[in-house]
Amino acid sequence: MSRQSVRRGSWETGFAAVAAALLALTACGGSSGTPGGTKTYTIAFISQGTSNSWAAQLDAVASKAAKADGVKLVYFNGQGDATKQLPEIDTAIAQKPDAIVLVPLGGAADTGPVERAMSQGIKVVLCDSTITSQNYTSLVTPHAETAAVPLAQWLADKMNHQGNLLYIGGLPGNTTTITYDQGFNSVMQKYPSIHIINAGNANYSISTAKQLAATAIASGKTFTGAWGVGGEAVTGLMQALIDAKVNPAPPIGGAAATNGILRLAIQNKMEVASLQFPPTSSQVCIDTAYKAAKGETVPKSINISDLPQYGPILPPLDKYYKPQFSDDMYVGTDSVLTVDELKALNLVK
Amino acid sequence: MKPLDRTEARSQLSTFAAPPNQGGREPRNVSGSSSPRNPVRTAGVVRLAYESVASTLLRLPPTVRGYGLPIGTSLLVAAVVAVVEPGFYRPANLHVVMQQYAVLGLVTLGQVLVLLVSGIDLSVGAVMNAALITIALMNHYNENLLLVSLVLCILIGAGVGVTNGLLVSLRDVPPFAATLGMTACVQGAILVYTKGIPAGNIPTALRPIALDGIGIVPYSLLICLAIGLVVIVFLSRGSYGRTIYAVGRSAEVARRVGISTTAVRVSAYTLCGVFAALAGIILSAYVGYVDPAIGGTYNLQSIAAAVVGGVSFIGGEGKPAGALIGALFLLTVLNVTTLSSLNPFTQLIVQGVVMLVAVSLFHLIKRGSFA
Amino acid sequence: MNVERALVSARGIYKHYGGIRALADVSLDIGSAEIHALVGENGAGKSTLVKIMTGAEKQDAGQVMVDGREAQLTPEKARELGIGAVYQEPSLIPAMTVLENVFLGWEQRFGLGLLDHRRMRREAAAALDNIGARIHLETEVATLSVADRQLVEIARALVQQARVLIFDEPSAVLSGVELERIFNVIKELRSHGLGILYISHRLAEIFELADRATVLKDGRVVASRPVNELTMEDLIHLMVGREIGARHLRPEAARDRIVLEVDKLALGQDREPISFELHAGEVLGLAGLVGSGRTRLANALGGIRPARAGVVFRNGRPVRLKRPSDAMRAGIVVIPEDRKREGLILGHSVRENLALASLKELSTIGMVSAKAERRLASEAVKVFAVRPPAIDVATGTLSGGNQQKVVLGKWLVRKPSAEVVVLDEPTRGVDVGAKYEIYNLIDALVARGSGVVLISSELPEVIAMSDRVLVMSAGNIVGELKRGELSEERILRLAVLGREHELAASEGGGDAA
Amino acid sequence: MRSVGWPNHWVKRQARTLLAWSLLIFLFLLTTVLSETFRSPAVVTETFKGATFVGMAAAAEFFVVVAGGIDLSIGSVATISGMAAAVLMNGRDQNIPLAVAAALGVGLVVGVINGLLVTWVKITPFVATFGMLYVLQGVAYSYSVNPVGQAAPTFYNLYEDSIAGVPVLLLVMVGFWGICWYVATQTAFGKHLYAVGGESGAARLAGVRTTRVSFASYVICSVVAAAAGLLELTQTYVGTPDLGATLLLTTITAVVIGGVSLFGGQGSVIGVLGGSLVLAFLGQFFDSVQVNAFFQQLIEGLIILALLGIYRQRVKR
Repeated sequence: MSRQSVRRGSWETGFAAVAAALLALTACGGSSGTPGGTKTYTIAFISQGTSNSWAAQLDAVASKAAKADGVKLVYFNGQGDATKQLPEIDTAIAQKPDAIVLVPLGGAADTGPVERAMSQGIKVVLCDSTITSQNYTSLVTPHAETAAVPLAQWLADKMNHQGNLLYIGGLPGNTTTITYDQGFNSVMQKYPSIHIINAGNANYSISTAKQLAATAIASGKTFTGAWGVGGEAVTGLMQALIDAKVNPAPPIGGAAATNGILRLAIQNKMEVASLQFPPTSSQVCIDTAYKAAKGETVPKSINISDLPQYGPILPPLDKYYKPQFSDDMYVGTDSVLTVDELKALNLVK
Repeated sequence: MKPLDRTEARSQLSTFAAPPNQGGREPRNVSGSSSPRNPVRTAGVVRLAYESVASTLLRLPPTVRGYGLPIGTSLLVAAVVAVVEPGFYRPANLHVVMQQYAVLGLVTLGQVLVLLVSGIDLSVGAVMNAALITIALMNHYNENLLLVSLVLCILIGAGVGVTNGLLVSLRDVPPFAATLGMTACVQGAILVYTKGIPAGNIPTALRPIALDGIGIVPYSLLICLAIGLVVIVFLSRGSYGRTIYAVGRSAEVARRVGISTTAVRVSAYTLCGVFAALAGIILSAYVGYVDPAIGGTYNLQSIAAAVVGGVSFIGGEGKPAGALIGALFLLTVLNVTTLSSLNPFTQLIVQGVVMLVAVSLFHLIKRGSFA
Repeated sequence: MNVERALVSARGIYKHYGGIRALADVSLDIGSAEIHALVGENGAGKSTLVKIMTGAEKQDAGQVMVDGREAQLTPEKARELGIGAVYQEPSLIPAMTVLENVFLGWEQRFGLGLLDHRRMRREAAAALDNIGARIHLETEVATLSVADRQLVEIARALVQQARVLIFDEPSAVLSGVELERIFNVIKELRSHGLGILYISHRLAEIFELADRATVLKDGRVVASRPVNELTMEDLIHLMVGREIGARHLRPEAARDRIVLEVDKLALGQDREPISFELHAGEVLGLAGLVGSGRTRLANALGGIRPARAGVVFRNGRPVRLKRPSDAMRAGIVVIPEDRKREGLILGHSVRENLALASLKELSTIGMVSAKAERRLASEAVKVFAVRPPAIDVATGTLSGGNQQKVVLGKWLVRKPSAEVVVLDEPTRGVDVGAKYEIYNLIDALVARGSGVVLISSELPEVIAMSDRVLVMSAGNIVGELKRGELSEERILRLAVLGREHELAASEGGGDAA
Repeated sequence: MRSVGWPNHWVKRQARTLLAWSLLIFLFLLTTVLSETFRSPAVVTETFKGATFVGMAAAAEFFVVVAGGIDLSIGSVATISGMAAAVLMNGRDQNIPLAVAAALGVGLVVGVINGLLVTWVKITPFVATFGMLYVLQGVAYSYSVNPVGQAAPTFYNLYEDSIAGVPVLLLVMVGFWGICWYVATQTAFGKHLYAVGGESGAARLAGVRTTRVSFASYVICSVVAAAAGLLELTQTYVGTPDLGATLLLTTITAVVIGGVSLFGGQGSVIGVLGGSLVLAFLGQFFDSVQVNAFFQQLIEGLIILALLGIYRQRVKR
């Protein structure tokens, strides 16, 4: 008993000491002056946060864009978790920024906070994925629905409009998944001879996608085509087809193009049609938010895929593949970030 | 005459039918059906069905219950699978199942060791992620470091395990919380180190572990089964196994016969970490691509597999062989539902229900009663 | 006693556990202002009867009548009807306070479930005062001594206005002053008209305390008579069905070789260091009240809870006793007091338990030899007369006495055999037959040349078995008595009053109470 | 060992709660010193509001954990109840009572099933509620993968409305935590929860209906979790099947930081409140001070382990 309480005492003392030291330390570096002269706009950037490499590239581009525009970027880390991101939107609103750039994690759930921000006159730019309502300033995204159409059409044509299609789903409930599916379905329902074999949802996980696809392939069905929702699903699908030595591999469609998907496709002579779903779009998001903050009118919707550098990626793929960069680089990131900046992100081999 | 409620009738009947001084029969059959402390008046029919199954199983001799039933149940499951989804038995599919089983089996073996010393390890997924990240980063530029990276993976797994074990045994931290905190630390460390972009390669030299093998049996499965055999033998016959069970059932008694409970606990967590690292390596080899969330579902799956296989949470109860069968059962369910081309959401429901039923049945066989 | 006057009575109770008969046609009355003793060997069915009378278990047949009316008892119902119990294994929640425990399941409340803290505090304080317990209401029960916990349980029964109070072997965990205190409390309760059912192994207590005794044997009542119509011999006869002659004393040990020397062992702060010697072939009794430091000393010798300072010599060489394995290596064995928690793994088979302390000896390259293990277990079961003599049954199914034999067996079949054996309350909760078998075992131990330290709260046992007795009080050794000097009074006086009083008393002419 | 109580027994018993709250105050001061943006009542208020959902779910988990169980299905219960309420409300005020009743009803049904699985079928709580998690997720997605329904205006305005400058949501939370505190400490049932979690056998002997109590703990847990899902609807406006997926681990983290022993029988409601606020303010700290976000998870993990190391749980024998 006594030994224990002595111990606890020492822990508590240690804890208090560390706390005091931290307080003292941090007290020194607290204040920062407000720059005079022209108004510095503040943009709250509510990111997907530290969850995956796509988000990391998106964040890097956003902070570079903010510097270029001379705006103050306040970063909110969604930690890849919709329940954690939700309250952050409201705290961001409480800080009264000039604009909010939101990368929605829970597209549907974010509806409420976005409406509250709009009602307080804060401009909200949705980046890369939409919400359920129409009440926002601007939506910057490749139009997944329409962008998926040419890919699905390419795939259907490659399949000669018949046979089994191996489908690996995304994250159920996720807005991107939903809009993507809409585009895919709008094409496929034209072809009743194409049988969609749904192998399950990969929840944007490569290893789940690979395991699901491997099982589906092992069932003995022959596939004339394959479709994956999300770059992870496509990667897992490709790995499964490669490892099962399916030769020739069926044509594959789906987003989003990474350097790695291109590498796999070229190395294994696979036909892959993919979509640029570029993390670089945050540059457009920040610029749009900056313009909106300044009071300029901005378009309600900016379709990234319409911009010349972001079109669909159809074979041949050689011209997109950059062997000097790592698998994690999304096609197009190198068009915004310099090699040094890419190096800092582990993206240069 | 007032119609009798069915359970009421039963209990009245049995009071007369089985005078207590005759002996021999289990009294719980007599009084079990109308326990006044029961929180709810249960539907008599369900209860009756339950108990008739229970008493049928109970009447079987212990040896049949011990060995026959698991084997019988497995055969039954195998037969059901053959009818529901014959595609399961295609060599190609069996090959895939074996590849995936090697991973789940290994994690489950580790989890069993921890469960046996009345712990739980929720950091196996994080260790698997760490293993993949280590391999990917160290082999980013050249593949000469493959072996070094594998050794490092194992060391990381061992390190996480040792920390878990020390927290649990020296600071009495609940295992659930300790390993949860450890998960946050490991994942956090991965994030800090990679800045969110792992950007490496799984070396091709590693891949045959999971992809190649003898016939349709991949090397990874052989590794898993070899380790499984060692664990089974050491737990049932080895003195280490005795110390594990002793610590799990009564740490105080174990301590008093000179067993270092700290050492036993730490070793169990360490082995679990090492097995998880091995599973991470094998899964990396199987997936062949950098997926930093590779260990995602293995925490809960390994626990479920162990419990379905009869390993209990209270410690000291259950066998690794049972857990391996549990893992096989779980994987079969997952595989069959995937093959079934059911709606993926219906698959979730089926998986949940099958798991609950399997565990209930296990309890039924073991305790012979639901009362 | 006729049924009308009884507060609670059992009528023709039957109970089976999985084919094993626990009770058959048991009837028993507890009257007002009566202390009714229930005696019987272990496994005679006493605890089962208590469980049934407190609603913790349900009988297969028969009735429990309260105030002459049949009652379907559950723990809550029993409480409402005024049946309280003080269990052998405390039924308190360690992490909760005394106050919370006293009113657990009996919380006093205003409307809306709001607790009436003030009233509960007042009543609990009054109840504790009543029985002379000075325990703070906000103390966590985990920090209380065993005796205090029992007082809390009695207080609990009192605030619940129990009219019948059942004590399940309180003396098993208490001794001396504490027991005296509980006895006084019990008598006080009787004078207030409560009916008491008192269960004990210690027959002497029955004569001191009870008005009436009921003897159970193999689940049946063999006698129920007023105590003044009974003698000790009658009781023993009724319980075991045979006379047990007085034990004749073992010839005194030749004190030639010192196997254990304890030099200034410090057991705690504010405690004098302890020194003593143990000879080969000697039984050294260690008497004293519970909490006097006997178990602490045993644990220090076993490396279970190392001493703060001091040296222990084995055969003249100093040994390190920092952990149990040190003691095992030094040939010191401590048989613990609490066999269910410290001695046995109840879920293990008898064989596994027996082998547990000998794993190293039974193993080659980390594998336990099944053959050697079976041989060891079969031998132990035979030598220690474990009944039933099966080695693959779960230890939890054995009776208390046989469990104790397994504990003894676990330690004593070890090779090399221990030269120093410390037995901490080896006969607690053990029936009479097993008790004598354990005594014979102690004889066999000293005969082969081991030194035995016997810790016991039963003074007749200590006196009969020991060559020498050390008396401990408040963590110190307060006296040493040779065989010729042994008497219950002297031991008790030392234990209760300490050394100075003993000296003063003997100088003053020794008018012992 | 002293049998007379210490004067500081209260501090000893509440040590874990105090520790969680000290950490919270420390975080609060640290953030205030380091960040200008944080020094605004609106931001602090929002942070408090942001802790409501996780806090409420943590309170739900508290009831089960303190009674010695665990419930892994709370996230999916919250999800389904939110979806059910959104669908039934369908943007109309007059549907609010029905929707609220249905949402809580969902919680009740799941709680009863969980409770039965654990107390009657006697499946380990971990596995029973894990299976339930699968089933509920499947049900939610089978109903709709898309966002469904629409909260009624009066309902979702709760999030922003305030009475005399105090946000309604905070009043609701004060009331909610008050009730939880009341149930846990001021009622017999609360005492029984602790008793069952602490030493179930002893509690039974003392006349506590242990089966009933642990059954009730699952029902309360699910109903409160359903209420949390309902409350979340005030923030999100629409029901969505993917919201509660990550709730479980966050919740358990909050419970653990709040000093509740996962062995059962120890911990306090106020501690859990502290724990959930610590998580909210930790997130706020990172967002306000703009520290390298990659450290967030690591620091969270280290805090958990440090607190657990300090707490030293009592191991059940």
